[in-house]
Amino acid sequence: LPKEDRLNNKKKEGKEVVKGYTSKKDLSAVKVGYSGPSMVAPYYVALEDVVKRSVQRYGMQYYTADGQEDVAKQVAAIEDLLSKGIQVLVLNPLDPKAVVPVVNRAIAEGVVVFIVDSMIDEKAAYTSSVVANNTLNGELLGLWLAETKNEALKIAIISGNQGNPVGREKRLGFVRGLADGQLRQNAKTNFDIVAQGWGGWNNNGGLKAMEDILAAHPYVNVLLAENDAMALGAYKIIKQMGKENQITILGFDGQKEAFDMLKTGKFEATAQNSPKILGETIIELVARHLNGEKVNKLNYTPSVLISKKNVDEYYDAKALF
Amino acid sequence: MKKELLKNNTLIIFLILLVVSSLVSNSFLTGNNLSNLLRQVAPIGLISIGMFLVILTGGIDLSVGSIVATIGVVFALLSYEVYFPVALTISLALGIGIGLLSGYLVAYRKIAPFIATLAMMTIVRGAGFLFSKGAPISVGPHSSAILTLGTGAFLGIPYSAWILMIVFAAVYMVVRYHVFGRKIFAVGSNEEAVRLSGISVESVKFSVYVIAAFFTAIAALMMVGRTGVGTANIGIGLELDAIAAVVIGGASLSGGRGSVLNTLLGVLILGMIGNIMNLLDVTSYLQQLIKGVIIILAVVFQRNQK
Amino acid sequence: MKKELLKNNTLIIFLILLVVSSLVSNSFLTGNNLSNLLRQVAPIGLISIGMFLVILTGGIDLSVGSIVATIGVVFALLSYEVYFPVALTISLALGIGIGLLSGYLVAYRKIAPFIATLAMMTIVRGAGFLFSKGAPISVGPHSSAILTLGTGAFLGIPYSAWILMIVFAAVYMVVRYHVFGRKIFAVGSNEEAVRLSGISVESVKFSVYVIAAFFTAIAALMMVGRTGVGTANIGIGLELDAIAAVVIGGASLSGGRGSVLNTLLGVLILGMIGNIMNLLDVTSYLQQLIKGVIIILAVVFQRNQK
Amino acid sequence: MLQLKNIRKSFGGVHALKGVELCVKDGEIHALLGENGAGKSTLMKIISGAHIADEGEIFFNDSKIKHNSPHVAQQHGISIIYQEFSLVPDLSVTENLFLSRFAKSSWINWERMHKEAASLINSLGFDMDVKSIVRTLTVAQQQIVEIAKALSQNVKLLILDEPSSVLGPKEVKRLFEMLKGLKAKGVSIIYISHHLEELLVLTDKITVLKDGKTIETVETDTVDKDRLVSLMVGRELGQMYPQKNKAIDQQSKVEIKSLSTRFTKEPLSFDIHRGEIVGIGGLVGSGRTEVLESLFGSDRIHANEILFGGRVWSFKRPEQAIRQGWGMLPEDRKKSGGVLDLSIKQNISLANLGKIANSWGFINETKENEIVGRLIKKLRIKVGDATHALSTLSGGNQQKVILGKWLNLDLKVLLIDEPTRGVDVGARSEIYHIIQKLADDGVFVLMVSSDMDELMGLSDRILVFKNGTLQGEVLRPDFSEEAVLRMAIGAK
Ligand SMILES: Nc1ncnc2c1ncn2[C@@H]1O[C@H](COP(=O)(O)OP(=O)(O)OP(=O)(O)O)[C@@H](O)[C@H]1O
Ligand SMILES: Nc1ncnc2c1ncn2[C@@H]1O[C@H](COP(=O)(O)OP(=O)(O)OP(=O)(O)O)[C@@H](O)[C@H]1O
Ligand SMILES: [Mg+2]
Ligand SMILES: [Mg+2]
Repeated sequence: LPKEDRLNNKKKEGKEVVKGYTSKKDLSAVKVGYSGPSMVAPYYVALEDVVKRSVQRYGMQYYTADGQEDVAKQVAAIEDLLSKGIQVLVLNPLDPKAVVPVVNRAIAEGVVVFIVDSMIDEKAAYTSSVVANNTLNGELLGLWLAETKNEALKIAIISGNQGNPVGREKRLGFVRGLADGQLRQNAKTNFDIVAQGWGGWNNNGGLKAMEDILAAHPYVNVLLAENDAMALGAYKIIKQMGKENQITILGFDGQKEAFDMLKTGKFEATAQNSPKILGETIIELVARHLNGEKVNKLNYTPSVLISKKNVDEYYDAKALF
Repeated sequence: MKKELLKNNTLIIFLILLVVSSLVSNSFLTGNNLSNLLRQVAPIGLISIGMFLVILTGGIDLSVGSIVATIGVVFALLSYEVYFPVALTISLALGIGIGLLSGYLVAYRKIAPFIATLAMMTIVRGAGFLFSKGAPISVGPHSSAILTLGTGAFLGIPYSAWILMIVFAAVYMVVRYHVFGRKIFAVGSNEEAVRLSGISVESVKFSVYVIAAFFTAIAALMMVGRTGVGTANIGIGLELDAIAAVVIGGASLSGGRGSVLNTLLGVLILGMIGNIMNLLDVTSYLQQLIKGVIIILAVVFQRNQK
Repeated sequence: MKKELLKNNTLIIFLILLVVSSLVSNSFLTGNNLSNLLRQVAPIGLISIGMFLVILTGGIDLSVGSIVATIGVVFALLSYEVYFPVALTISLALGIGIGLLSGYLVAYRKIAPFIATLAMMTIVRGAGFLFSKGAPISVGPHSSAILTLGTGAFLGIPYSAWILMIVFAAVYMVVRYHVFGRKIFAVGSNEEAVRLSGISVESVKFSVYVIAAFFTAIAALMMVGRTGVGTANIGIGLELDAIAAVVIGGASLSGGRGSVLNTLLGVLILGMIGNIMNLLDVTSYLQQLIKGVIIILAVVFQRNQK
Repeated sequence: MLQLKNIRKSFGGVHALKGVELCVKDGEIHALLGENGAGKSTLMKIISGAHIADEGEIFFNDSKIKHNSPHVAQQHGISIIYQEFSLVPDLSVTENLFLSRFAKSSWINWERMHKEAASLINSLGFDMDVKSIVRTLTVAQQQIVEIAKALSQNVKLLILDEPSSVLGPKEVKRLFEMLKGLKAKGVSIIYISHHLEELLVLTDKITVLKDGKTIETVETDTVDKDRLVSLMVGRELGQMYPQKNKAIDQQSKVEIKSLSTRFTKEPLSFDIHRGEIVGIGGLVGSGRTEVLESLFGSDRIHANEILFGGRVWSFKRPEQAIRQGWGMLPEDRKKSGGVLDLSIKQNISLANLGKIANSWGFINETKENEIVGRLIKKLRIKVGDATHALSTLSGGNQQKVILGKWLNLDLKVLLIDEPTRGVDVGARSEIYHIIQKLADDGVFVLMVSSDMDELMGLSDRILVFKNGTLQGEVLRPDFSEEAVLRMAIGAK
């Protein structure tokens, strides 16, 4: 097997779900409310779009109010959805804990709650969830790096924002995979994480962070960005400073623009975190639940490492993201 | 009170919005939604009342959003260490402490309020991030009582709304009937004359920042009560909402003019706008745009009064 | 020019920072880092110069951050539709259009600048999100020339820094030697007297918002040039940085006093603080905190002048 | 040359002008006289284009001025010196002089402008650095800049709204010479002042305004002071200055020792006796205001030692002084005297809120209304409603309110700076009587005044200052303008 495929077939926690479900019941009376963290990132915009279309595909009524990047606003948004009399709440929590009280209140009012994309604290009595396996995604990238680059690695990480649990899982998974891979090959590790910058999950932030990282640590030879958007920003600086061939760029998510970069070899790998799969899956779970089927509490989307080799399989020119 | 209401157009704007809201969405006038609305506006209401006092003296406080974040974090951290009343007291005291510092910078160091509180805004939020290491911290088991504050109700009205009403009534009384209230107005209209009348302008200015920070700390605890976590990235831009509420309430940013009652109406107006747009499924982009337009319309309408 | 520099302590603060920076980090004085620094400060420098003019008249413009975002988005969208010069022209014209609206609200509708531009801030950003649907839009192939603007250099100095210098020189000349510049000072110092001298206060105020928006639109294009994308969530809080730069440069928020030169120094000071802290690997929490403290120190130090 | 017909103007509910007629001929100095709030300034602002009349017509050189504005008025050659300063404090003298020329957009040739400015100032017989920022000038210097600004272009009609109130005698004399020179060149002048003596020596005609209406226009030669007053006030005024009946208590006194201010070269000492009104005279800018501020603790930098009530005091802050029963009537009514946005009632209560509040600090409104009502009656303040803003009152009545603020407390010492600046004759006389009554009741009074008449009419003793030093004192029997002036300019 090629290396990537082998990696992708590694053990997976949680259950993967099969797609293409048709409802037996008429769901047209069901009101589904979706609340995302914000609408200011293309990832969330794409996810909202998929959720909406999936809800409508099952003939259910769709309502939405997003958190506008502030947990208090997300709480208010959920409350406002409840005021509209939704029976199903699909929630992408801005924070795992902060929405627990309002989610439990919703459940007490008879609303079933589904979690998508970001995990919620276990105190919330939600019905089912779908998330990407961030740790595993990180591990895949780490392993891949250990297996493809044998020199001394001077790694810079560009993280999203402080305290974000997803980012933490991603980078810790990465470190774990990298250490594990190197140990397996050389019985010792040979990497330094020389800097961590903060890029606010966006292009510009990534650019700024990279600029400062390179000024202070010009010898960096690996960049791990916790999402592709920041990697795209950072690439601008890397290119500008003529270090295109010196730095291995790794990202997360599988954004369309990142796929272009993979194709041309500017990026080396990213780990899939597809809003399309997430959105379709969660609504399918909603539909199954409404049909009286039993659904798993925790579900993962497939973890896939995407590189130049397999990028064409995942590229969708029409995708929003 | 009647005169105060009639002097401005705030009440009219409020009533128009109320009628429009109940017409366009039949979820609006439900008990559930109204109690949601109250819960949502309570913290920003408290903050706006504090902001109102600051603005009356001709000042401004940009640090309130950061205070909300940091006090929330501190309370959550404390909730693991000490009992609820102690955590509560320390958090409120810290809020007051921040107000003392802002007040000191403005009143005694004579730094322009915009700049002093802008600096405080980044300092306080930076501290919040430092304390929390950026992570949201859930409230410890000792202090789950705070959740009651955030989510409970008495006579069908959320506790937080009760607190808002009490604070409002107290400030209303002080502004109208207390020596301190009168000094605040006077300082906002002519500092020099006030100083020469033997009133310490500094202590008046100092006090309003302390009071505003104190109210904001209470609001922070309300928000922790609603979410159960303290997190340092909450409340960004809150100061602008509070200022907008005060101005929609007809107060003048140069000080000396305004009313608490109309400030409260301003808060309700902004809260209702957000609520009704959520009920109508307006996307958050459009919400922003519409909110901006409504602020301008409200202010222009205010101006056309008399 | 010498007098202007010596009147304030800004230069001293700048020099102290420069010396400290080169001592604590040996990456600081490298050509690479300095050219980074210039590239980083160029857009905020342009914005601050516009802000300076607005503040001179006693106003404030909170909408600049949103303008940066939305003009960037608009340019990126246009880059797929029309040729580069057309996209450039339309984007700048739109920037001017936003300025016209802010200026109209402040000068002719007499809405307090803080409120008018606060509303514009949310409106403009809301529009940016609507246009872009929240996604960053990469610049189309027609307009890749913009990337040269963002990343290229002439004589080792980035283009954007050249633009900043040209704008600075022009504004410097106008402020010192042109009637318009003197009118700006005059309006900020005593509006009524200016009005009674037969000068239209309105048109002066109006103009500064237009100019500020125009400079901001140029800054927006610079930023697009650096990143190659237009995105609506860029530049949040930029207005506060610009205001802080102007104030660190010794200008008075009540208008009538300040200097462009010192504003530029203020921009460099803030830029250097951020840069050196990044070079020293200070975590961003602490960076915020330190930035706040430095703003206060700078202002207090300014005050102790004379 | 200038003819106004049936000019009407109201501000909201206030009818400031109710059909004014005025006719000014070529080369005539025409005085405008009337009580505070009669509408003089409003009328002038209508001529200068700062206000637009609601009704009425303005003819200038027989042609009707339509769509008046400051710019249009300037083009007709109408120049005005406003009652309130209309200089731009942060700009240089030069820029202020040429501000109206800034209407045309162009680059500035600083060298040439400074030169022109300097020669303009010199041609008026004054001297100052035209590059200096107006903010740093003294009030008198600023007034000179105002005058120069008004004359900086080709003037056909010059309007001066109370120009002399901030000038010293020397400057006033110079101003009068200048005005007469302009008159000789055929320039018409409208001159407003509350000082009847000035009008009598300077003007050709006097128009009296009352309650926004023209009462009468008279030839100056045909009238005297009493006639003017009765035209203006509508009644005989009686005695301008109060009688001095009570003997001064030489034993009881406030002793001021080693007082120093920003401008004193050496510490100075003087006493105030009970029942005595001590006047402080001197040229404008001689540092008299600072003496009062230093005593009252409002100018924090400076030291003094006050022996009073058997103890030694040195007030660092106004509240300390006020606690000991001191009060101060500041020089600038609008800037530091009254809080214009607050109600009349609240202004009167401002200095002793403690007295009308209960121990919790809540205000007892009944008590407040009672006290305020009593004071309003006692001071004969003309108010419709004490809850209206102070800004709705005329200057004289505002001054009485600010005075009333101090009567409300247990007043022992009253410091007064320019008690009647810009106040009309009627109100002025009332204020004098109030001050004398206070002294008679045992209040120590220290009063700075630049109005020689007032200084001599009211004081029991005059201390004369020059450049921050106490030159000496003149006792009441020796009072004469010459004696005081001589000392003030340092001539022996
Ligand atoms: N801008 C304004 N808004 C409202 N009322 C005004 C305004 N200007 C003047 N008034 C009112 O118009 C009346 C006439 O005022 P004006 O200043 O013309 O009097 P004046 O004769 O110049 O008095 P003084 O001798 O005190 O200068 C007063 O009642 C005053 O309060
Ligand atoms: N803002 C200022 N900055 C510098 N010097 C000043 C300022 N104001 C006043 N002075 C100076 O202070 C001195 C005293 O001025 P001031 O006007 O207080 O005197 P005064 O005798 O009280 O005159 P007035 O008759 O106006 O009350 C003058 O020498 C003047 O030049
Ligand atoms: Mg007048
Ligand atoms: Mg004086």
